[in-house]
Amino acid sequence: MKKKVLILPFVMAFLTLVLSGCQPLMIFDPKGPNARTLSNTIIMSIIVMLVILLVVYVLLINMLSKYRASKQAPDYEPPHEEGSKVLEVVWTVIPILIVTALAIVTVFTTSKVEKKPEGYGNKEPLVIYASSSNWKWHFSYPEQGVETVNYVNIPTDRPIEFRLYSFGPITSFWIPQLAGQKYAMSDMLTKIHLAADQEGSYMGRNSNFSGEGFAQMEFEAQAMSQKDFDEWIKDVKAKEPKLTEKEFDKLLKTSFVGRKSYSSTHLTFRPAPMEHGKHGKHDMENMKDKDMEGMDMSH
Amino acid sequence: MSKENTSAPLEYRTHENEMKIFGFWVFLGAEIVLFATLFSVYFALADRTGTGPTGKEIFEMPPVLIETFVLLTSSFLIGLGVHAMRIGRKKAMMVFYIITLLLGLVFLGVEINEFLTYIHDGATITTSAFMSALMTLLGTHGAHVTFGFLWGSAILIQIKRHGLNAKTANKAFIFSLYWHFLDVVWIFIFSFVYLKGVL
Amino acid sequence: MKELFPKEHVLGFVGSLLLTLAALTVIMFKGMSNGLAMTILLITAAAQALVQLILFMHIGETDDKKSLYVTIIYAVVVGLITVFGTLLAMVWGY
Amino acid sequence: MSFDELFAPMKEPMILAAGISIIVGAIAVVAGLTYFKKWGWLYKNWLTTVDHKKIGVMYVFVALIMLFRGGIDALLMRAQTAIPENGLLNSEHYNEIFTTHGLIMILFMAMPFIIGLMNIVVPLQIGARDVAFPRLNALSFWLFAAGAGLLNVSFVIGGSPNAGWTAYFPLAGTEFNPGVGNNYYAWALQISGIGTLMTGINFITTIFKMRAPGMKLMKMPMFTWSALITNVIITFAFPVLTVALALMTLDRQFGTKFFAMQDGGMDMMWANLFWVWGHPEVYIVILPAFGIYSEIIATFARKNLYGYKSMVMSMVIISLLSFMVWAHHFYTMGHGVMVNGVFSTTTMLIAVPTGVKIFNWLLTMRHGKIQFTTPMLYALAFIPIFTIGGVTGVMLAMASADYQYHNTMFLVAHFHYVLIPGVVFGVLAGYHYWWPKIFGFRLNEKLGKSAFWFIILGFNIAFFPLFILGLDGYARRMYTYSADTGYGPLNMVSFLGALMMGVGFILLCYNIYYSFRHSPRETTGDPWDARSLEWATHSPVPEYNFAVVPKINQLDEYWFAKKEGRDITAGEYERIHMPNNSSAPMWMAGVMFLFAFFFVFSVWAGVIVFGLATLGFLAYRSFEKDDGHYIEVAEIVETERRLGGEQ
Ligand code: HEA
Ligand code: HEA
Ligand code: CUA
Ligand SMILES: [Cu+2]
Repeated sequence: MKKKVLILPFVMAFLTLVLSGCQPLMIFDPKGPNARTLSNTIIMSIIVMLVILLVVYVLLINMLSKYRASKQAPDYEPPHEEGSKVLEVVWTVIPILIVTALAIVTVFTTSKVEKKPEGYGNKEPLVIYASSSNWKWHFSYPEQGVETVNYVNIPTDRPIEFRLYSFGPITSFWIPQLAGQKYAMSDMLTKIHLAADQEGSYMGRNSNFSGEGFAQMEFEAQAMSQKDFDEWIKDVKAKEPKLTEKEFDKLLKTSFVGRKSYSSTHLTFRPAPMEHGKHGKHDMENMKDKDMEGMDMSH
Repeated sequence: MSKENTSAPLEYRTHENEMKIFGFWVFLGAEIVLFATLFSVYFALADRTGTGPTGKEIFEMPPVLIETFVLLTSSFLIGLGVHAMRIGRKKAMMVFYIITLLLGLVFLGVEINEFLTYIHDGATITTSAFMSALMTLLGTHGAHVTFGFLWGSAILIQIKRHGLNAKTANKAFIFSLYWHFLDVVWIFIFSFVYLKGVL
Repeated sequence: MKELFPKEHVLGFVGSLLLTLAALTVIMFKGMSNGLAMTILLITAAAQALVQLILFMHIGETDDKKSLYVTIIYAVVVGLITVFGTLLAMVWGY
Repeated sequence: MSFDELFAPMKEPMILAAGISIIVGAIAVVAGLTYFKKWGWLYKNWLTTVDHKKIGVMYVFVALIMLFRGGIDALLMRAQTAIPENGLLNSEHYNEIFTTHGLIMILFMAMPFIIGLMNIVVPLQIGARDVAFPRLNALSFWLFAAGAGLLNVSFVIGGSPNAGWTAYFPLAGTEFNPGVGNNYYAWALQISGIGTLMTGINFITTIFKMRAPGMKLMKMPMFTWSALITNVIITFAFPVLTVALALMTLDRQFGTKFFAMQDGGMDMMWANLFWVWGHPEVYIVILPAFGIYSEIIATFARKNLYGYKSMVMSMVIISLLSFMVWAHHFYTMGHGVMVNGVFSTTTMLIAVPTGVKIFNWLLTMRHGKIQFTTPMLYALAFIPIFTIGGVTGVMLAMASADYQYHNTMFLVAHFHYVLIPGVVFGVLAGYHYWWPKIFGFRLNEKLGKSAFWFIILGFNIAFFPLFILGLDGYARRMYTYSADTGYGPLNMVSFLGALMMGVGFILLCYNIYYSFRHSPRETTGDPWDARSLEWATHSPVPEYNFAVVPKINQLDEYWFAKKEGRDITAGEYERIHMPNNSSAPMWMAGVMFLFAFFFVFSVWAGVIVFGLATLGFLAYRSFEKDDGHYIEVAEIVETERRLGGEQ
């Protein structure tokens, strides 16, 4: 009976793979260098964990099949065993080694995905500001002077640097097939580095719960050739309206707006917060002079 | 539990007494973490003054020094009170405790005055993250002192009524631990809020 | 225990006054480096706490002293982890 | 807030139904008590008791009710997500439900269940007459009950919290959450948290100061050790929660700027404080379960616990490490590589002491004589399943990889894989194991085992698919998803698994009724032929626990005494001092409940009145004279004769 339980997880794993339609899972289907690093890290760690599980399972099966009462003589008296120094050292030291190895891998891969992806020569990354408000994403391209809502287009042969912040609750910017997620917060800027090496349309979403419309807070990330990208920019600049402060405030207030494009960004009249470390003081910098005077009087 | 250890000071006389003192020490351990958390918040928010004043602008040392010496002295006096209790001097003990509590009131008076000054200058608990953290930290300490005043008074009444016995002495001793602890917290506020703030 | 003169307490009181004065030096001498000032404050504050703990609160006077020391040290360690961990995670670590 | 708004939740049919069923249930209970004239009995024997065993039973009773309350939430969530674009629950309901589910399961199910078992068992295991502060213990219980009551009231009056059990700001701030839901959150947790803190202090003192003569620390049973360590973590972690909740209240109700989006506020500070408490909290609930497993595995392998010293050491290390890892809950907040690396490493290090425990349990069984009783089955199922939860935790601990798991169903699967086989199986094992100690008869083994199989199979079917879904990019806390994501089939499987668990829990309850009717009464006091001291006294346990407090020479003294034919409870009877019952804890908690209730709605008059009343209770306690009472020798003789069945 007991052994059935032990194979259960594997049966489940098999079944679920079949049921999920045999497509590769999104995390294991990376379309860019950073997501690939993470995918490899994850696969490596799964293998390590399977080995650990195997050890535990083999030991358990062994104990349960050998030492069950029904297999023992009725007058068998189990011995008194204090423990074993040797064994204890073994099962302390080996996990410490495994953990050390995993820690090194962690530091290495973390620093890798927190940097500009390699392999793009010294091409400057394309900077895109991604900001969230209930319940949508705004993408501002300062270099190109365009802004979109709920979709983002990126060129494939250039590294991208997303700069994230939020006009409300903490959200998390996530395009699983291109890079891991990062929080967008109201008082500081965070960054994601990524690059797409295949053209295609990828699911992006907010993964950090942000209230009623959270489930719908998805966007499309479309990777396209530099040529198509430039064309698209040209199109937007020519055909779409400018983003005025009034229009932007209206956007912030509306819960769901679908896709939008504008030929200017909100960064000009609503600048992004500072990077961390400088934040908290930005209120001071934004302060009007008369506030300053008022403060001096407070002594 | 009824067995008495007659060689120990009155406040340790019964097993129950011992456990109460022990438990109170553990409680003080919890209080250490509580104040450490408030300090963490204060430190992280200390320079996030928004449009409000900074610490340097509002801290004034003279009242803070008064508060410090008042508390240090009261902590000393309650120590003398415990000493008096241990040599069986009920009267002296009560006098020391009463002065201690009065000094607690003086401390509170100065602190309330300080708060009123801040508010008068337009810096309230809602002005900025810094002001919120400052006033919450000071307020929590002040609330402890206030509670201590009420508690200490209740104990004095009991000693007046029933004299010094294993029960009342135990309470008075535990109260002294509490009072010393508040002094320690104040030293940290004095050093890392005020002195550091005006550096 | 039975002596009339509370030596420990008087000693502790004098000590705490001196330590307060020592702490005040950080604002009396302008131009002291921030690091030095913080070091002085840390040392004087910790010493003050020890004065109260040992001379006033008599933490070591019973057979429970080992458990009591462990409790207080544990609390202080957790407190320090909270303070410095919070600073690390919220202010310094970016 | 208008009357209409106040009862706005009642307009929803589902909630109205829940509200009505709560009221009907309450009326039924009241009517039943009146009809059978049980009010006096209830008041005298239970509501005013300071007896640790009865308080423990009340804790477990409430915890079981909460398990059902949280479980129904869980089934609703699983039903809603079983098919894409389902309309069973709308977004707001789903959000409220996962929030209350998480809160109830962790704080009002897992916590009281373990504290209840600790109450029942720890004093018995160390040979004490009660806990150090019996009155305080009763107050702890009633404060917990008041907190649980407050959270459940929110469902009917005013609206429940809906920002997740983590309640991150600014989402949980007044700007995005103007209702009273999160005020309830702050106060329900505050009140019960204070009760928990007092439990921590109480049990540390009990274990340090009330052990039977000769029981050195290293001769304590493993469950008592785990209780000691847990209470140390409680005592030093809960003050952080107290502060965090106070700041939440200040921000929400007094306009301070701690977590605000302007004036220098720092939204991340809430997340930071929450997890400074929250991570230790998960070890608070798991360590006692580890202790329970240690007792049960040793008992039913019929061998002493392997590597006792390293078991103790590993718990001490876990307790320290548990305070150093909290930032692993927000690796994605933009920290530098250094910070994430440090917290990754400390987090993964916890795998080492935990592994030591796993291997010690395995080796305990070697050369043993394993009996497959119901409690043992839970313990045996725990090892392989919890290890899955543990190693996936280590996967999450790798900061870089966590960028992909964070906020997904993979994480949800991880924590259910540690919480359910770890904590829930643990308390269920303990519940089956110690049931005869308290009630004097065993639960039916056959029913117990079939419930076990439903629960364990259902559990894996319900939660394994979530790992896969998480790796497929399915974010947590989404009330629905579209069909073309392909998440449908696995979610349906998961729902079926959850239903299966539900069947298991129904069997578990039926077992109480069945065994009460049919189980043979127990006379030996030691139905499992076990090892530790709680089995040395009668079942049910007399008020004073032990007529004669045994002397302890070694670990498992009772076991060796049995083998050597010594009776460690023999000796001269002396009169026993016991604390008196008191109704003050219950009333005081009631007053604090009202205080908090009025605070939630910012009704200051009520706050002041009941705040002062709370202080009044403290003053009353300070001036009260209550020296307890003595149980005379004659009464002890009589009780022992009755319980001992004329031996
Ligand atoms: C009882 C509860 C419990 C327990 C015991 C654990 C145990 C662990 N948890 Fe878990 N965790 C939770 C409850 C728990 N967790 C909850 C509730 C959340 C989410 C809350 C929320 O967001 O809502 C969470 C979230 C969580 C996260 C955050 C993820 C995220 O938000 O993105 C992380 C990351 O590091 C983590 C890691 C771990 C680790 C490393 C352990 C380790 O302690 C596990 C150790 C055990 C083993 C590893 C198995 C046995 C060991 C061996 C056989 C030895 C050999 C093994 C190795 C060398 C690897 N947990
Ligand atoms: C100890 C803690 C604990 C326990 C035991 C459980 C138990 C269960 N949990 Fe829970 N869960 C959490 C702690 C826990 N959970 C936490 C902390 C969260 C995070 C909350 C947040 O995001 O803020 C969470 C979130 C969470 C989610 C995520 C929601 C989301 O992010 O979208 C889901 C989804 O399925 C879920 C499911 C379940 C299920 C099916 C069970 C089952 O095991 C329940 C089994 C119980 C029963 C089935 C009830 C008993 C029987 C009856 C009621 C009789 C009636 C039965 C029938 C009619 C069949 N839980
Ligand atoms: Cu958010 Cu700094
Ligand atoms: Cu954690």
